Amino acid sequence: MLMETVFSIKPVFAVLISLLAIPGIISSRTQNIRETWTLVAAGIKLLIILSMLPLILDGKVVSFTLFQVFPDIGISFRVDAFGMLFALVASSLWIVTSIYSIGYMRSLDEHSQTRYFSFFAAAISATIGVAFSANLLTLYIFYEILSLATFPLVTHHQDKEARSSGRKYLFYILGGSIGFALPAMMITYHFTGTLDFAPHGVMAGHINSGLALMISMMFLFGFAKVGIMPMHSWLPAAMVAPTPVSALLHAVAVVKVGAFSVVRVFTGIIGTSVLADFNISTIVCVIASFTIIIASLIALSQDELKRRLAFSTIGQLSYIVLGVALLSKSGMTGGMLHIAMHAFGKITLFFCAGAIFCATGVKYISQMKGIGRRMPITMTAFLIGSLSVVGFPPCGGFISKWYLVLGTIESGNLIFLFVLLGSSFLNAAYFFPVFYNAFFCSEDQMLFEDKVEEAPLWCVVPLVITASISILLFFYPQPFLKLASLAVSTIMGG
Amino acid sequence: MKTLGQITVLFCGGLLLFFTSDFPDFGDANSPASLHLSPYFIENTLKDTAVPNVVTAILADYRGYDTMFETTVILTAGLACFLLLRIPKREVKSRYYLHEPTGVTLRFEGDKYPQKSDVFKRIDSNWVPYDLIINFTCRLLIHFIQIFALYVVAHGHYSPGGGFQGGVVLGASVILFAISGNLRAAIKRFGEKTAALFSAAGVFIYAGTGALCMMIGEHFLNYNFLSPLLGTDRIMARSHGIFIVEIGVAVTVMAVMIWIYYNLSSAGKQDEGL
Amino acid sequence: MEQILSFIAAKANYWAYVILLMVGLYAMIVKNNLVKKIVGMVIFQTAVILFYVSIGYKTGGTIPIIIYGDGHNSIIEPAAKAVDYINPLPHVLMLTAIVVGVATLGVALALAIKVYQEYGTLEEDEINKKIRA
Amino acid sequence: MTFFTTIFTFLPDLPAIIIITPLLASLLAAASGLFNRKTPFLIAAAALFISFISSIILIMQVVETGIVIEYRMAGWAAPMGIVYIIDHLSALILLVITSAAFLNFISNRKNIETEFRNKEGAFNSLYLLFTSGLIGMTATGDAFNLYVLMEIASLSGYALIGLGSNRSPLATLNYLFLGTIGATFYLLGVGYLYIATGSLNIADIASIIPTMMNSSIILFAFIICMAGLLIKMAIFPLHGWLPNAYSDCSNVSAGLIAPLTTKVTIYIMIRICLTLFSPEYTFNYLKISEFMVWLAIITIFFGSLSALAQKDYKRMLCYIIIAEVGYMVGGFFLGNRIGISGAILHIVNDAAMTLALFMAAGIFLWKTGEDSRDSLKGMFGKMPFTMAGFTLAALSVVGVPPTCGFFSKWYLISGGIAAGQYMFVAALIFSSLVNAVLFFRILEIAHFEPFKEHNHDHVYHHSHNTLLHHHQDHHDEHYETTKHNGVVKEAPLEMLIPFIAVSIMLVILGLYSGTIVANIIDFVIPAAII
Repeated sequence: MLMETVFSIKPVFAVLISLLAIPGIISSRTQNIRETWTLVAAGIKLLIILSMLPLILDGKVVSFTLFQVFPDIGISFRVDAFGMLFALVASSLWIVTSIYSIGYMRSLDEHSQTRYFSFFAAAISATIGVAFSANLLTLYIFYEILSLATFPLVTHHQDKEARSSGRKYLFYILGGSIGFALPAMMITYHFTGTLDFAPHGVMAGHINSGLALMISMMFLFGFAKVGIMPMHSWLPAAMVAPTPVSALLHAVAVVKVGAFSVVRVFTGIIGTSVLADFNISTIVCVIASFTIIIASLIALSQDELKRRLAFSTIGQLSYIVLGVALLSKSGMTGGMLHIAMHAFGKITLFFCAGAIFCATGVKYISQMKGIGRRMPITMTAFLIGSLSVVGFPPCGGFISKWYLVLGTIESGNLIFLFVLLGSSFLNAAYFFPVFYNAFFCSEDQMLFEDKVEEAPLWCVVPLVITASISILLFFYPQPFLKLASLAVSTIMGG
Repeated sequence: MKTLGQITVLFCGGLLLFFTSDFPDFGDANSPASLHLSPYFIENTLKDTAVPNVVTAILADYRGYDTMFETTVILTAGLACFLLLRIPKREVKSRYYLHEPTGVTLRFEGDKYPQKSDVFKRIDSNWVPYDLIINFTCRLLIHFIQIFALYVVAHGHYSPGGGFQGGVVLGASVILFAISGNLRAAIKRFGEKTAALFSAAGVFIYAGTGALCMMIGEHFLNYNFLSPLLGTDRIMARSHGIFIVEIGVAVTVMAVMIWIYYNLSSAGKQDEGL
Repeated sequence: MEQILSFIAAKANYWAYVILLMVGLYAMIVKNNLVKKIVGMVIFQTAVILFYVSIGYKTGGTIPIIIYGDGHNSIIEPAAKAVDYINPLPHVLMLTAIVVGVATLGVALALAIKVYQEYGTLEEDEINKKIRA
Repeated sequence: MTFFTTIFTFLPDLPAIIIITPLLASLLAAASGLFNRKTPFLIAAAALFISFISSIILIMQVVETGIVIEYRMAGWAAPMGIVYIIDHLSALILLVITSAAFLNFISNRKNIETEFRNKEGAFNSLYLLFTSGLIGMTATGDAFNLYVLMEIASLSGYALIGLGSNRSPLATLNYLFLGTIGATFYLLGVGYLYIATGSLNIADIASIIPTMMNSSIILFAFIICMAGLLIKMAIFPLHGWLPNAYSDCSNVSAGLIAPLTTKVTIYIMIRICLTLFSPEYTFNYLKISEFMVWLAIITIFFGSLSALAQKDYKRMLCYIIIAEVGYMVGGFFLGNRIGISGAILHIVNDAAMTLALFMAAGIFLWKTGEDSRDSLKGMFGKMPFTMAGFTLAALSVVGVPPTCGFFSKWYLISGGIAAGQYMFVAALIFSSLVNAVLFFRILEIAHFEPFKEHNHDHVYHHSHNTLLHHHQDHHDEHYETTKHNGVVKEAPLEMLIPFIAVSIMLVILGLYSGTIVANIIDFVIPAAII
């Protein structure tokens, strides 16, 4: 199937627009001007991306080469359905998170806000860069920029805890990418002579089974942002960051970039046929399933809300990997859709955690007794978010999970069906105590004084928006579903 | 360290000796070195440059560019010694003065010392009475040494000699003066600033001549193009060009030798010294 | 035996330079006193100068100053023959190398004076002791 | 681009101008320094700028026309006289040398004035002589002329680094011993080539060598030349002089010498292996590639591990330099096109990175008066632009895209894989990870630790030569901290702008590395090498 390619500089602008905003952010004299820069850049970015959406839905591809850094590889951009799906999620959530950040940072009166917003902008640029990469090199470059741009965000508090977490963060992320992903990329280049993403991969016929397995594993663990065990422990550590950072970066941008990269490499470089022929997919499925189950079990035992969410994220990310590694159409659709659905659900949860912390200063679930009565909007949104993550109708999460389940059946590996169902049950189990504490505890057990009420408006509005989108996506999953199935049909054919 | 040194030396020496077996014999007129470039020089130097001394011609013309940097190396050494050692205007803790009418030596502390005086004469702290014979002989010799040096510079075209040799002899004459008398007397006659200026000026004469050739004509140091200035034919212009740069070399070498001697002998203080 | 001797005689210049070179190198590695090391360095450089100058020699050649000429009427003079004169090029090169050697010696001595001002000694082991102390 | 061609037809003497300008200016600087303290700086800066512009025009000219420029010194043709050869490779290295020397110089005006009070003339003069020595080494087409210029660069280098902390004279003296052995070995090698071929011109010798491939004289000339160069480029185990010599000296000198000396020596090695001895001789006939790559691997491991053990910032940089030497030597001796491209590209990139790191060291010293790593505490808040530039340089050394370090490493690793030298690949990756740890430790201190009040009694740090102790009355002109009472702000613009320029160059070099390789480096490597 030959796709029509449109040459346009739009993807470059989509990537660069928030970088261009950084000088504005730094030079702003007042907070309001600075925040205006952030929001304007976010808006323009979303508009640029939306303007490319019709083209992509028509089955076309937008492409542009910026620099020719090697004789046969350049820093080039290519927007296809899968990239579009991810970019759409990231850029729309960026606006919401920007609004939320403003409220959160102002109400807690955090220091170094200018630095915060600058690196925030750099991070989203890198995320879109990953989404629009035309080849593995470009993807890797933006992946690394993202790792570094998020470091000051993760360690925003600059205290001892932030320091050790920051170390862990960089150790896993940079160590993984330099130690595993980079060599894997070079070996790939050596054997295939290209790094461009192709619909069916580039490796078929160039490589033997042992090497293919080794490269696949190096990519899977090298892109440590996807949090496959045992490369996961940076994620809970990184929860020391301010909540909006955790929300955008660790529920949306960073971890999804990891998942996106793994999926892109598996489909675009290694190729489904290689994965199937050498039985690599089964191994990947097993690793992913293992991560899903273990992460869910660990999440059960966490008392700090953000840590529990972090382990939940680790598990959910592996759904994406699992879905793709099942190598069935529905599974892959489900995996890709899950990027979007989980993003909206999980960001709601993080926003809620942040709102609770903003309003009460409480971090632990055991201390949240009766909070639902004081902060009803927040906790309702929390409910919706968790339902979406667990995969209950009428939330977006149900759709992706439905496709995943279909995928396991299609592929005939029923054991993974049980993994999915079992983990969903575990998901429900670790979210349930939160509501129970929040809504059903008796008045005398409450640990709060009377004055506790909803967080500031800047915080509440975004979480209401994301929660409603989560529900909306159940009824109208169209753009994402369309994009995912378009992407899958290019990969799987037909 | 000793065994390490012995091993290294034996190994290197053995290796070097081993490889000499293929080398041309001593005095072999048919070795490649004597057959490739050198016949050209011997046979054509006179035609090309009108200088009978082939070494001088190669030095200052064919490989004149090398020699310019060779002169610069000397200048570099002078500057390096100055930069490393020179301590300007250090407060001297004590000075010794000889009261000439009585022959009594006095030691002055701090800055209380006789300024300009006819009876007091400053002497070094490790001063020994001058030996009249040495003093007299040196004074006598220095003139002849200097005249000989100028001869060596001027006759580089026709006999062994040239800028380096002449310059060194010139420098040696001043150094001899400093050794036979004292450092301060030498510095009074040939000051440090003079030495610095001369050493830069010598290279400047060389490189400036080259740059002049480049501006008038085509190539750096191509003396042919000096012929309109010198009023001679192009071949003779080369001969004269060589002489000009030889003078530059002599000036630099002389000045730097003296300058280095000043700095080394007094450890940079240029107050007391050999 | 005679063969060996004649062989050595034919290569005597190389033997001489290698021995000198090694003497210099040995002094630079082994000697404890910095000035002795500097002297070793000078011997080391001089050995190379000897090597160069010796390869310019031709049996039966004289110094490379063309005998009959003063340059003004070169046309009527017989052309100089390469065999009659020794190879001038190594001499030119070694003028440069000598100068470089002198310059290096000057800088080395200046540095040695600085070292002496700093540590009050030129013996390497004593300096090391002072550094460690 | 015909503009440059036009300029060139007006200035056919550019290959001479690029080196003569610093030489003449060094004389003027030395002389004017006797009378005035400010003029030497202006003269030197102007001369370096002219050289810099000339090198830009030259590289444009070479890339534009593709013709190798041959310039006859004194008007004599190749084997008789000395010629200068400006081809793609030398033009590239010339640009690196002149730009690095120029930027480092203009950013250090204040440092020179404080550290070399009353000797500005001599210092600036030696700085220019060092630069012209390197320029000459790069451009010359004559094996013996190379030796002379190498000695100019070395001697002025000894003088420049001999002034520093109280340990530097001894370190420099040891450097001088080893440097002299290296240079003398090289001279001996040239002598061997001369008795084998009778010529001194590189191109001429190169045309004779194929007729006598089996000669043991040629073999030994190669060995001894390489031995000399390896000493001078500080490869393991001949590296001992480098850390002491570079870390104890003043920052101005370190900023000039550390980025350039080893790189130019490696360039000479490449020149000798590729141009003088043919690639056929170096790679096919001698079969030393394997040995050299292993030497490089050991150097990389050794340099990285030693860097890890250092507490002092500049010493750490010195060991990183040693490891980087391993990159380039190893990359070159991989013997394939990609590896050699990587080695040459890394010469450019590494010069830029090292320059940036040493310039940063200069700025930190100027602002805080201290040399230790602890002086960086809280610097991200105080000097955000400097730290941004420093971070870029650090990332480049680690090899994080899109900075230039990544791209040259990419070539080196690809070359290693193509040559089957997996140990070399492993060494490169290991060294990247170690560098990441090293620089992360520093950045962590700057990011996390609170800003430290600097102790002004000790602001007057040790690296000052005795000269300065006699000018206590000028104390107020020393490091700014004495005036500002502990309030450190962003560096003065004249330091900051060149530094930021270099840091941005790191990214630009990275993004345009494809262009550099396609337009310049591809022409350097003989077609015989695949």
